[in-house]
Amino acid sequence: MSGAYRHFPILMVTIPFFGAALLPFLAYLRRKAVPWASAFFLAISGGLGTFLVGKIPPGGHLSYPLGGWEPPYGIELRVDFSGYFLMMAVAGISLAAVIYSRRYIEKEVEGGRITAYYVLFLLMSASMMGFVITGDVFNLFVMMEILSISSYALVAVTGNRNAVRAAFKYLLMGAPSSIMVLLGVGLLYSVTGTLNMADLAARVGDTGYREVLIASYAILVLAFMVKAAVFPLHLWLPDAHSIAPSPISAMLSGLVVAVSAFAVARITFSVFTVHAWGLVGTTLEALAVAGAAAVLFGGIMAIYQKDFKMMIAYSTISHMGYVVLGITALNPEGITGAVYHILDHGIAKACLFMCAGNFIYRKGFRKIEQLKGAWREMPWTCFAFSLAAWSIIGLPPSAGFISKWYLVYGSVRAGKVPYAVVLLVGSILAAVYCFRVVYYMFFQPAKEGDWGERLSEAPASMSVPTWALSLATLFFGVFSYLFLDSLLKAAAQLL
Amino acid sequence: MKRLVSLLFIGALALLLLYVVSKMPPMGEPTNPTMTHVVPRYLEKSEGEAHARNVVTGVIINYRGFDTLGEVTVIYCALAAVLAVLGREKRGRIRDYVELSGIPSSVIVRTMVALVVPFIVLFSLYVILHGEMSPGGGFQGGAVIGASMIIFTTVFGLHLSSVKVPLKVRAALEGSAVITFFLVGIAGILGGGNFLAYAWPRVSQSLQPALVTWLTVLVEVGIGLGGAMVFVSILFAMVREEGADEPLA
Amino acid sequence: MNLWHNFHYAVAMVLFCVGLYAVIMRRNIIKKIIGINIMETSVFLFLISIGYRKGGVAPVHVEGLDPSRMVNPLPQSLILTGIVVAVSITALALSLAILLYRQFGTLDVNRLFREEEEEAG
Amino acid sequence: MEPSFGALLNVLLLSLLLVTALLAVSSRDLLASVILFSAYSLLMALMWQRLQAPDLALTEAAVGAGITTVLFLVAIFRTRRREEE
Repeated sequence: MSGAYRHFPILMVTIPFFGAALLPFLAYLRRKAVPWASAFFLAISGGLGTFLVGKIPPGGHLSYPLGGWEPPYGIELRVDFSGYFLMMAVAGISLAAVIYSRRYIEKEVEGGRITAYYVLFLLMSASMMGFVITGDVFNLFVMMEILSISSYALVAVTGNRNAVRAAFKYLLMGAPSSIMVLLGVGLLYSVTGTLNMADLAARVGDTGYREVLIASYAILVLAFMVKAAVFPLHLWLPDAHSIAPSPISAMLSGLVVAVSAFAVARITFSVFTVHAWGLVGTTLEALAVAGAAAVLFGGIMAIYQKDFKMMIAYSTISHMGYVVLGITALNPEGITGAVYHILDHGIAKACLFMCAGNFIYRKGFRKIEQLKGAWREMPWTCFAFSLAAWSIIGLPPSAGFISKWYLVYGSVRAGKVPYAVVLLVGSILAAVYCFRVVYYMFFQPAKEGDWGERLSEAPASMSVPTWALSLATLFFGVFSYLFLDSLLKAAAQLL
Repeated sequence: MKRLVSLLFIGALALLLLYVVSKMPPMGEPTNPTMTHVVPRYLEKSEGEAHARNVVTGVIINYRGFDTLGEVTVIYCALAAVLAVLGREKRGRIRDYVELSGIPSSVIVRTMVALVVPFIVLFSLYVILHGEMSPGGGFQGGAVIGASMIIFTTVFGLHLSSVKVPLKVRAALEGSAVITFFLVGIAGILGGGNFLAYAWPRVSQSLQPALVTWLTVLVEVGIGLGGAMVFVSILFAMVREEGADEPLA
Repeated sequence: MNLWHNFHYAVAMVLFCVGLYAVIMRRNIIKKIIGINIMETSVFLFLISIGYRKGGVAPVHVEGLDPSRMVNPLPQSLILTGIVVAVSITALALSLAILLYRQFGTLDVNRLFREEEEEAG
Repeated sequence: MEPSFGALLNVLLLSLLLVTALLAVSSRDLLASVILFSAYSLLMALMWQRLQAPDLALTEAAVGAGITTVLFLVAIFRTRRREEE
């Protein structure tokens, strides 16, 4: 393959890294410019991505050997359509969140730390892009570490004591799981002698060391389950996601856990291919059970929450269960559903957290009861919230409907009807916790002194990203046919 | 009860891991998959392809350069993280536990450290620049520089060492590793190859060995300086006392 | 059996579990961070042992040395990255510990989280 | 593996590693644990040198035994030295 565009994936990852290294200089010259510069670097990254539209063959992939060393000797980027799709999702949502950050962070974070905030933000988004397209298991670990360290610090960036505690809890579960990823990679390496995913896929089938392969798969899946907060290992998530500043909650809940779930898919389909599933069947079944439990547990816990950011955080646990169930269905429909769900859940969840951020920014409210009658003062935020909630529940014509449709279809086709039922029950739970909030916003009288008649929306730099994301949930629902075909082909390629 | 369950879990995990270990290929055999698949090429050709006699440096900087770009980004990220959590020290109002303890370090220690630190820095420069031929390299040398600054700080206090290595110098050099690496990578694209290609296809064959060597040295120096400054800044941020503008007790 | 032959690996795994014990069971935050470090170095030891070969020499070319006698350089270069990651995580974790102590006056997780329950209830 | 001086030295180093790790984890005095951890790192560096990884031995001696230990010491001086009951 030739043409300048083949360099674009690596530039999408490294330009924000470079930008992050330049931000301190910019802060020295002109502090006000830092937020705009960060948005600029992410916009370049996303802009380069749009040039790749139609360049990635739906059933194939774009392979980019770094430094010109052909795999397996060097590191390879392996951009298939689902990886590209997620990379664009990361770029888009990050851009929205960084624009949203400017006003919000001014208020919550002490002045001297704002530059560090944007540096970490850029590193976090760029490492996620690298994470989904890399074709090398050790590089996956390195990208995951940049992602993890920046996430731990961003949770604590406000310096609020609960935030610091939540960040420490996150680190205490995250760091051992990172080490387990390294251990799993080491076990894989010891019996195959390679780190490249495609090469691994060719070699895991015929090595004689069954026990080592099973152990490495189990360890890797367990480690990524911690990062993706799948049910029994979710303990860090509710605190970290609800206490972090809202744009960071949007990134963490919408993207960070979701790309970790995608890593499970990479390990399952790109490393342990269909030939090795016989070996790891037990782990996959255990993963599916954990996913189903997560759907129900997250949904039920979300209903009982009083704090609305906490409610949205528990909803994330439930939706990571959806993604896991899509992956463990092991058919193209399930994988397509999982990838599409990562996208639309990311958009809708980011939008919900931004709406929550709007309420916090204007009023300082965190309790669901305080939202009674909110529509009179902040109607646009309330409408955006309802649109995003519509997609979270999975009602047509939103994007959530499309992905849930594929997830249920995938489960049924795989002969796992109980899981399909669990998915539907999860949607009912989502309807309960979302409609409660929407009902409070629009149909309950405001408590005395909480909400007045005067319109006081959040500033434009916060409302516009919120609305852009809420409209995107509709866009990806109505125009889903543009992507689904390629995604199905890419998924079929993996099997 | 909870303790018992945790202990049982750890014990079971240990037994499982030991079982897996017993099933692994025996350590050190030349016929293991790790010895026969990718590695022979590194061992045989790195001198000709990566122009580094130290194969580890060849792999780090050349074959797996993107991992190292990730590595320097990790350490830069760690600095940003520490600063986001603790904040940067401010000029002229820093104090630390050495001054607070009120016990000055002994004359012998002070003299020794003052004598030794320049030599450590010299040694670390050697480590950085000779990374391609002997064990060592940018990051190792950077760590040694960082360690020497740390010794200096623990003995002479934060104030003096922040005079020796002022904030402005550090702030300018902290990102140097990431910046150098990125620019070298872009140069690879401009030179007609892929990102992070050192032997540019557009340069004549005869010049390529020198080019690779010089680019390797450039990257190593960038990593060394960046790494050292990041370590020093992390230490300073952690040593700094909150509310240090009050008068000394 | 291979376990006797692979005693380097076995010790690395035992160290991994010692580290995990510290992370899970010790109540003090600094102890937990030491545990994380022990886990990390044990995995590094494991990987380097994988790269060792009998009678091997360090992978540096010198005159008259047969390259096939060298140990595997790949795990070594991976671990160099790993060490950087380890020190980065440690620095961040210790900064958080300092901040936690400043705000709560304790480094004991039981106290930290008991207080959390009181605040919630 | 035939018993040889090298193998015995490796066994000795590995058992010392286990001992220092266990002591570092079990000691109630945090300063003692950090110093033991530093010793553990140095032993680890020696072990890696035995396994023919001089680059890593150098790095571990500088980073693991040097910088990490100092960071731990700073954290202890900024907080408290003994574990709470």
